[in-house]
Amino acid sequence: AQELLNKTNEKCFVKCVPKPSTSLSNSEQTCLSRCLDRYMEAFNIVSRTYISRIS
Amino acid sequence: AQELLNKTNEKCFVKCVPKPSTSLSNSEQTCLSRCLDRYMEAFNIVSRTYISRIS
Amino acid sequence: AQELLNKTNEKCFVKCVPKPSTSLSNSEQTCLSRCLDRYMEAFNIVSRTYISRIS
Amino acid sequence: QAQARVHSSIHQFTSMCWDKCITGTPSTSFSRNEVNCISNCVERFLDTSLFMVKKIEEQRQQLNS
Amino acid sequence: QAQARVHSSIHQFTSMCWDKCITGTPSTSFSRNEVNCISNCVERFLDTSLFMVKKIEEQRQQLNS
Amino acid sequence: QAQARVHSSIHQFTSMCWDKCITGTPSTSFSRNEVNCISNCVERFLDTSLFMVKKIEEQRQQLNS
Repeated sequence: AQELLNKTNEKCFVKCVPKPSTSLSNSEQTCLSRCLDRYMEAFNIVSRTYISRIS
Repeated sequence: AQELLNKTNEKCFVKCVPKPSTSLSNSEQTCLSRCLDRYMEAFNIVSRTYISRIS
Repeated sequence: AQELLNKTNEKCFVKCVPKPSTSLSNSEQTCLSRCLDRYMEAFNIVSRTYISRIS
Repeated sequence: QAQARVHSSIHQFTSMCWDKCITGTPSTSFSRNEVNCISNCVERFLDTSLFMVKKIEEQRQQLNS
Repeated sequence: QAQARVHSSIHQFTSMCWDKCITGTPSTSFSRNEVNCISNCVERFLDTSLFMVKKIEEQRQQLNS
Repeated sequence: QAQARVHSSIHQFTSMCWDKCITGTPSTSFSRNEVNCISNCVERFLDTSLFMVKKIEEQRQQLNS
């Protein structure tokens, strides 16, 4: 789970915080929160698709 | 050889299948086939150049 | 220190030598030299900021 | 160990297909297109791996004949 | 081992924040903007990591209640 | 072990010089330009590594004098 969290942090920081300032703005936090949910969802879609293919 | 194949798959998939659909089209297969040959050729050019330099 | 040097070489080569020719030009060497100093400086800023945050 | 390899592939595919398929700002849910793109991305990458192995086999047999 | 993890994080942040903040040709010194960007980049990445853990905790508690 | 390092460098250079030199769709053969670019890319990267070590040495000597 640590590896998934590290990757999510990296991908979402790159996407949601293009110009880092002195704090995380509200819109950056909204973006990060959605990005976290979507990256987990992408991970689930990939897992299902891959597992069903190699089963 | 496994490492070379993994890298080739990654590079060629990124280049030749920009929008993955329900199957590999003919033009995607042509691109993948050429990309495989070119990546192997690039690997050989790099090997020759590097080996001759450090010899 | 080896890891820092490898990363610096990679980042600065990508930035300063966009079209590799038969030798490193003077302007490429100037760029590499500045890039080396700046990457080390960035490493120091990151270290200071991170260490002071986790201390 | 086989399980570790499957796990590591899932991480690699998620990262690769995220970059290919999710180009805008993340929304409250995926569009149908995004879901299909991620799933097709995994399937076509696996097709690509098989295709490449087949091509290499063909070339090896031509060399030996 | 904790020290190795700190070291590896510093390398990762330097690479990531260099790509985010240094977009032009390197000059004889950083501009004020570039220094601030690198330092903010580290701070906001650490904020992001904490924010994500908090969100995951919140979701876990909602599932359990 | 030295051989493993050479192998790993060849993989790294192939990946890096492919991204630098092969920007279009792969063709049935490399152009003269592409071959030269790949070969120059390896040579200039090795030059860059030597150049950087020399610069670091110069700075160390200036500090010590």
